[in-house]
Amino acid sequence: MTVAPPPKNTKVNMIGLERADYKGKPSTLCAGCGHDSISAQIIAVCYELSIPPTNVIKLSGIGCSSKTPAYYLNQSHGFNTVHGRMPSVATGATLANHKLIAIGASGDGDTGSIGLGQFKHAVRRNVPMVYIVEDNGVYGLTKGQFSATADEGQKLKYSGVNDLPPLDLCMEALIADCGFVARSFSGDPKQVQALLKAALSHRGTAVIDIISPCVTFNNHDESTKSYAYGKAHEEILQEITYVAPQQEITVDYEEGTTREVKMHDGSKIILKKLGPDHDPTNKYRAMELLERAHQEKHFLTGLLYVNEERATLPELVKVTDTPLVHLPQEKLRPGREALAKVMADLG
Amino acid sequence: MTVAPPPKNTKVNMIGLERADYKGKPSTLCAGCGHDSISAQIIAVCYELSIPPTNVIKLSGIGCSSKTPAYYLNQSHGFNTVHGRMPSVATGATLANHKLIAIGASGDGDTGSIGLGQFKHAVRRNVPMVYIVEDNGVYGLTKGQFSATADEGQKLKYSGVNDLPPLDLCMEALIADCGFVARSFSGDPKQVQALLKAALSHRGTAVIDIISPCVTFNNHDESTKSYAYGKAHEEILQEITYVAPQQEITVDYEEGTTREVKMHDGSKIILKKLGPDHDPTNKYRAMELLERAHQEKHFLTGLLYVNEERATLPELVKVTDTPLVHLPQEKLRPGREALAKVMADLG
Amino acid sequence: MAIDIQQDPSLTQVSKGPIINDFSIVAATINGSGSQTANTTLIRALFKMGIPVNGKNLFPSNISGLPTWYTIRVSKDGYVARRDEYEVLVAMNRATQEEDIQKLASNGLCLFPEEWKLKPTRSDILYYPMPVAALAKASGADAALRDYVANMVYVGALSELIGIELGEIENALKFHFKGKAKAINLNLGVVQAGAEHIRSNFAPSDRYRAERMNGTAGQVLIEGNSAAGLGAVFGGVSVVAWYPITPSTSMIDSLKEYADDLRVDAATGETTCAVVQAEDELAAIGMVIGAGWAGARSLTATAGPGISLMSEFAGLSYFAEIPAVIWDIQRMGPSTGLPTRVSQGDLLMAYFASHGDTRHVVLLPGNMAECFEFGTTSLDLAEELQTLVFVLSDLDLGMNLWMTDPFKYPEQPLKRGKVLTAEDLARMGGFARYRDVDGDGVGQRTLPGTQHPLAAYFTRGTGHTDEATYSERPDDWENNLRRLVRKHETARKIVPAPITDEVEGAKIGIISYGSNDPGVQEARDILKKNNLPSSYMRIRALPFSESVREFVEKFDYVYVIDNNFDGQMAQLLRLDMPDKANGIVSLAKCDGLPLTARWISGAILEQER
Amino acid sequence: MAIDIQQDPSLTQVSKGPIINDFSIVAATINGSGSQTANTTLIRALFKMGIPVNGKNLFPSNISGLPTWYTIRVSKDGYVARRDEYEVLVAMNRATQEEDIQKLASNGLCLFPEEWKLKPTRSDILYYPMPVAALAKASGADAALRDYVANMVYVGALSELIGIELGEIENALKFHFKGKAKAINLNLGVVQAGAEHIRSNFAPSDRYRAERMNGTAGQVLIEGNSAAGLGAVFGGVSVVAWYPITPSTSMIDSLKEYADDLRVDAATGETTCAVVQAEDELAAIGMVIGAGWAGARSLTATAGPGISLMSEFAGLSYFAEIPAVIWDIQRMGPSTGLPTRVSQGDLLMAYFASHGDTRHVVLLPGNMAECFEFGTTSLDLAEELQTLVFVLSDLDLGMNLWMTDPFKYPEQPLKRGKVLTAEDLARMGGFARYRDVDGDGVGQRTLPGTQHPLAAYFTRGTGHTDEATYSERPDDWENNLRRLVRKHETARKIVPAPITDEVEGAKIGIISYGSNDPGVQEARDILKKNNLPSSYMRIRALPFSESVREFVEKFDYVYVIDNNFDGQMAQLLRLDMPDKANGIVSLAKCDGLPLTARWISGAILEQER
Ligand SMILES: Cc1ncc(C[n+]2csc(CCOP(=O)(O)OP(=O)(O)O)c2C)c(N)n1
Ligand SMILES: Cc1ncc(C[n+]2csc(CCOP(=O)(O)OP(=O)(O)O)c2C)c(N)n1
Ligand code: SF4
Ligand code: SF4
Ligand SMILES: [Mg+2]
Ligand SMILES: [Mg+2]
Repeated sequence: MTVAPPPKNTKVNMIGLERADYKGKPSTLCAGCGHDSISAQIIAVCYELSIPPTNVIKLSGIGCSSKTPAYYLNQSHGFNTVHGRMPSVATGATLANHKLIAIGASGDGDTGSIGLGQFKHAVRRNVPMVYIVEDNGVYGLTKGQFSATADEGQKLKYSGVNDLPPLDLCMEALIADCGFVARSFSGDPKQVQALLKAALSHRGTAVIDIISPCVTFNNHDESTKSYAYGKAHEEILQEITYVAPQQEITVDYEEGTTREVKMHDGSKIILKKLGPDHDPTNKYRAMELLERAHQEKHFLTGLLYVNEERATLPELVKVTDTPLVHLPQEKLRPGREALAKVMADLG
Repeated sequence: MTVAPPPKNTKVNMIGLERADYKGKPSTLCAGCGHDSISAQIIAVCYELSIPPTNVIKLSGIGCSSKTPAYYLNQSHGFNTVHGRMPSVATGATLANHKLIAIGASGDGDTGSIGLGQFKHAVRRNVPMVYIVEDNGVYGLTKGQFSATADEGQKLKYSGVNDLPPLDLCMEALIADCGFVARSFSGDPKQVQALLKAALSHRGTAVIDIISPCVTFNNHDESTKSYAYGKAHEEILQEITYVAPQQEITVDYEEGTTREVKMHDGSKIILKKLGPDHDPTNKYRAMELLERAHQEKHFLTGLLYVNEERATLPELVKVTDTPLVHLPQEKLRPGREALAKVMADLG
Repeated sequence: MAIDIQQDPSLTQVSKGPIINDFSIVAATINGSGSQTANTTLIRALFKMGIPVNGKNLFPSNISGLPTWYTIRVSKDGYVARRDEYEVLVAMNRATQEEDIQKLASNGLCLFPEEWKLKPTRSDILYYPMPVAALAKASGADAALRDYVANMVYVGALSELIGIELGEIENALKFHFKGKAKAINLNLGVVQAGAEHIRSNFAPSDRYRAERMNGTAGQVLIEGNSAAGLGAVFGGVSVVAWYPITPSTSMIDSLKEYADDLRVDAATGETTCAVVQAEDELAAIGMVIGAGWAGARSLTATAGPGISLMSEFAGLSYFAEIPAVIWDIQRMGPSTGLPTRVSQGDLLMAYFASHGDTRHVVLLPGNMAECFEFGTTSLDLAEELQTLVFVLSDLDLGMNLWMTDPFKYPEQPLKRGKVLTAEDLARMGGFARYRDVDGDGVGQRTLPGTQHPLAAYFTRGTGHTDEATYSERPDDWENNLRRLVRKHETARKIVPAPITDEVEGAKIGIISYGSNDPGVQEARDILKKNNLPSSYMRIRALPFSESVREFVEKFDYVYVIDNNFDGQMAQLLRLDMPDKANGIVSLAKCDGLPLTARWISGAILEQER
Repeated sequence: MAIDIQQDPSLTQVSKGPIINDFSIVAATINGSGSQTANTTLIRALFKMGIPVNGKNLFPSNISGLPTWYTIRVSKDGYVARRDEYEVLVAMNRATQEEDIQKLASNGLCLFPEEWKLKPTRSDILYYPMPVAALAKASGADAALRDYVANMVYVGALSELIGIELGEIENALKFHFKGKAKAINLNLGVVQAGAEHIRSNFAPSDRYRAERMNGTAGQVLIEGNSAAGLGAVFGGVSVVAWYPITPSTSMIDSLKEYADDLRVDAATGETTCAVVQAEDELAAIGMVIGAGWAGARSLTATAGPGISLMSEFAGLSYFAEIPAVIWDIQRMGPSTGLPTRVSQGDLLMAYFASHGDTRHVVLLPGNMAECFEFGTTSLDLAEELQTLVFVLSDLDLGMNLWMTDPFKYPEQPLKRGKVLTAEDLARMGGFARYRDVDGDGVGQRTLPGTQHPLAAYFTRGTGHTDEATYSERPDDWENNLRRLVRKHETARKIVPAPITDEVEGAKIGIISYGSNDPGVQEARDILKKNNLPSSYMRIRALPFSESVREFVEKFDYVYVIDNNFDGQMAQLLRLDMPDKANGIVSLAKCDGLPLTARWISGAILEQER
């Protein structure tokens, strides 16, 4: 890599990149859209973790949320795929090169409506990626129809009243054996960043459902995805501080109130229990909490469930340690004798 | 209807039909296939409940299981749709004519793999139908690949070892707010019949996941979907007796051991708790039991969850009581004045 | 500064007297800024002055902040095709103003917000700075509404500059705000202030004038998607399933709105038209097919990506013979393409949709009346032919405002096709679902729920006998496909026939379809002036009626005008009449915009040179 | 009874001396009964006797219990096309025996289970009852295996009746059971008993005889799907995603088996070829596109319903220019159709797949060598052209046993297309993803993970500039589509060229492709005997090479042979050369079976009459 060293006086991270190196193109979303602040957190976290952007791939489907990969990490390859099918594309890409860090951005329509099947099956396969749902309960880009996560009884300007129960994408992930299930709120940069850091250290699929209000079509007070509702009803489950292995930070938290979860790469996340004590390794409990939150119409934020046990898809398939895309012809095409033997065996 | 009255000496049901009137074409499935016995139970139940076959529609996707509608109810309209998309076709058909009794037959591949999204969304919409999954953990018709409900670690003759966790279709239905979730075993005609009767009385989507061993490709002893495994590990949750409103049967069960669930049409199902006390209106409990069964690798049979509250899709859409397909032109096309007014309003 | 520019004598002297009712206005704005009300107000006012108009909105594929151009063509001759040129520019988007001004016709008028402090760069146009922010503020509107009403400044300025009657603007505002006085007055105030600003600061302009005439009497303004939604409601649609996608969404929005009004029993609140938003296009078409099978009149609306996803079900509808209607409001493809730009690129896809040997019925509406009328026709044909019917409208027809005569009430009863009742079955003693009893390739069907023991049949996408039983026999397969070909031939006879304008002494023949019609019509006038009178056939459906061949045979060669890249209509014509293939000359353009008369006539003249 | 039938003098006297190595054997069984081992044993024994053979399995779309016909054609002349006629019948399926016997050629031999107690109905054939159940029981096999080994009775009977060497049968059993003595001996015992039964109960038959010759030396027997799977493994495929569907499943089964053997490091157990079973076809093609984008050589295999579902992604691959390969092992459509019958009905669909203006590269293998070779070619072309490549094989090629010369080792290195490395970027100072630097319409790409700050670009299915940035500009759109047309022209030049056999004095030209080849070859011999020598072009890819036009131009008209209903190849040819459209005569048949030489030659002779 032949990058000129940064000028002395700019702030750089551990790999010598400036924050600006993590930027994307200017956003074309509505001013105030929750999605933009999620993009900002992705930039911040990748910078802070000193992730080489050239190791990252950004994938998405179609929607306002799915436009966002263009707005962060200009130096990462990006792929705006087709509506609802990002999970399969990410599956193929990470199989082809399992050393890439895959960040998927999707919407509640993209994931919960058209993409539900692919989402669940990708989770089930434990595709190694951070899967961010920018969840606003509407189809933003097609101007405000209800998505599958819209609240029952919610009103929209053009679409009337929603009479169907919402799907809970965290619950969906959970029962598809997802090893990292979290929820946050786009207006809470601190928590979003903490969860993103934890997710980036997770080995398999890490699902973060981020409530991200659509200021244009879904910011009515009665919606649980509005800012007003979010701020009033948010029930913070824990606070998470990410401890990067390169730079051990000892946190100033009372003993006994923290819970360590060991990530695959050796890093740890430390949970501060603010709400009712939550054990993120307890699946029943996560399910119950989600179901209760659903019935009581509030949402829980924080890391709901974590399990580092499951092998990822490239591990299950046992691909070579060298990514498949880097294999030379000698590895990809068996030798002359091999063909001769196959032919002889047929004879 | 100009049906000749049945000869005096044959047994007929309350609407004067013989059991033979409920038969289908001869099955072309493998001898001993679990699916065939499910077909037999459908025939038995429809006959016993005196359901007019001309009021029934039978729908399916593609697969061995999806072939079965041809093997029962010759006098009912049948529709073998495309792979994994039966739920949407059933949605349209029941909206068009909400007085029809819809019975869907599907497989675990048809529902759990390609059809997962449609399945979940149909359940979420509460499409009025009995949705039967004939669940064998394999793709029978394409000769024995793993489906999404195959056990982790299971071996198949041609496909090696399955390394992915199974989806639990009852759990999937449950968290999509399904109002009737049951599981059974094709080798248990009594329970299958009881559940079918209950399901036919349910107003919305009634999901019955019936473990139905594929004798040809998935009858290895280590599979939870094999006969041997099923018989050994089945843990009967309750026994169900259907009480048809037309003919009140008082059952000979001890007081205190039964639990009544009121169905929408006024009929009741009475549950006998054989296993640990199970309250089928408790969603948490159903979720927990399923999750535990999943971890302990056994399956629970019986009615896991029931909730008659939710409105069905035709109710939500508020279609006319007369099925849409029976509306005359006067109802389908607004009058001359209506068009004149629209035109005037444009001017 | 403003006054200075206006008084520059080098500018005013180029004026050559007024051009009346024959120019285009472009409002260059950013989307989400609320200019749509201003634009439709202008259009409506001009229209009510009796002047033929057409509006075309060129908008981006996002929600707010990107450039949008709204073009109002004013044409005393009634031309409604897109023009590239514009004589009046309302520059409201700083990001594009340079290019916008550059493209303005010589002698043009350029309105812009005074706050920009623009330096004039062209001496052949007139610049009109407007105190947009100041007037909006002065209006007394809430801060939140200020940007929105600001657009009324240019409405007022234009009314003064080109003579749009303030009374008609007021009427248009009344129409738009459904009589709500507060909104009307607020906006009208800004309009008046805008007009007043021009009046008191600039010399009267006489370059472009709107003058009352009698060119629109009795007509109405409507968008194609509204016409189609309304048409479906009057066509007796009873089950609608859809998934949002631009530019089809507004068709379903309209349909639902009209259905809520006209198809709901006020007493019970019950509807005769179920509308369901599906989770994707596969589910939408699945629902339509389920409903069609059960006997409902059923449709979905979508755009390119949707019809790709519907391919498998398209084959099922074709082969299992289930009525279904898909409105494809075409946008630019391939792939996600340009969701807010027009194209006719789905023609081949729609005709051949699905694997195996399939050919579908495709309707091609070319104006508002047909968008309305095909609402009935498509459902009729689907039921008569028991098959999938595509209707290929497009973004230009669907989302732009068009003048039209009021729609005619459909006089024909709904055609429900060959449906047997229990009584029929009792009389006939049974039936064979796929038997060609009438020689037209169309079998008889029964609906689920028909109360007769012989009513049931089994529907499948696999090989079947004419009694609908499963069959793998080669002869059954071939016989079935042969019948489907006969059915296709029946379709040929009953689909909407082409509209032909044959001209005595025509030297050339032109074939086109859909939204190309206004451009072709205007191009023919240009050709005529160039001594090239032409005959014209507008195709309205696939498969082609017999008269298409007759038309083609009259000429050595015909020009086929397509708004797609590969000349897809020309390709289909060549396939249909290989003996004439060499005489079918494809003229195709595809840049996301409606075809102009200039391009069409130019392309033909170049060929003829 | 048996002996009686044989000794009827009226039967034996019709014999006209032996027909050697030129007849067909049909084993009519029910599926799931295990007859496949018997049939392949017969084929292999005949093949090893040096006699050209071909096997065709006509099987139903279920798992067990329905009729299956396995045809072995024995042809000293090396003809391997399907024949309608058969001279030897092994009737093992009671349900179809009547029809099966009826179709048996005059002078034919009919073997059947003695238990049926069949009454002879034809006097022009010889009946051979076999004590199938008794011999199976006598074999000592487990009760569970008895039905399975019962099939060996007819192997033995045939060996005696038509002279298949027992030694070669033994060798074939050894091959099949991979040397497992117990299985070999058990089966061989039944074979011998079957032969002995014929020997001792019937007069020797001399009607049809297999005689050792030298027609298969050095050749091997293989199915097209195995050849394709093997070809992909040697073509360097590294990511395979698929969803099971007949008749493509066995291609992936073979691929996986060969990959497990040849592409897995024995020490680490790591594979260089990832195979993933997706949840459906949309996911399968999504994975392939993701892998292709990341830089893997990637493919999926499917059949008609699968390609319909892949339509949307096909457009993305085309427009975003991502390498991907789809093997479509064609079966009969439309819709679910006949999953176990052959057709070439997906040609139009594959070429035009997806909405908008799309045209894809399609390869058309016609024999085993090409099934193998195109394993590499398809992946090479996908990467060189950065686009989707379809390979259209079919059920006949894919699932039947064919003779072939051993495959040649691919000598050319893998072609990976224009991929820039970090070093390239450092040297070049950046790149523009979609710029046509070489004039061939193909841009340069970088792979994700390339360690250079200028390596990244943004891939999208929406409008873009040549630098891969989002654009809605009309000129960007048009320029991009124009480049894609140039790329299509490049494809024309580098896809596999047609194979032409031009014959001096040929009166007619024939064009065909794929699995029609054996039928056409044999038909040409028939035509020649009818004084109609022909030239022949076998097309191997779309878009058409220039030589296709040259061939067509040599004749007033050419016959285009299609195994589909609508003559899809003829249609594509007409579109490609409208000036010759009228001279393209379509001869198409589509009944689920491979085309016979008799039908092809008959159809041409009828035209020529
Ligand atoms: C196949 C297909 N169907 C429909 C669309 C139209 N479409 C674009 S974005 C979108 C919904 C986006 O909703 P969501 O994923 O929630 O994203 P948001 O805009 O709310 O962030 C739809 C329906 C499409 N692009 N492709
Ligand atoms: C679109 C499509 N893809 C694939 C297939 C092939 N296919 C037919 S049945 C089947 C799986 C059936 O599995 P399941 O639903 O579990 O039914 P079973 O045969 O086990 O009863 C598949 C993959 C198809 N018919 N259509
Ligand atoms: S429409 Fe909603 S989701 Fe889309 S950019 Fe605007 S605020 Fe964000
Ligand atoms: S293959 Fe399996 S599922 Fe299919 S019919 Fe046979 S036993 Fe049943
Ligand atoms: Mg959304
Ligand atoms: Mg199954």
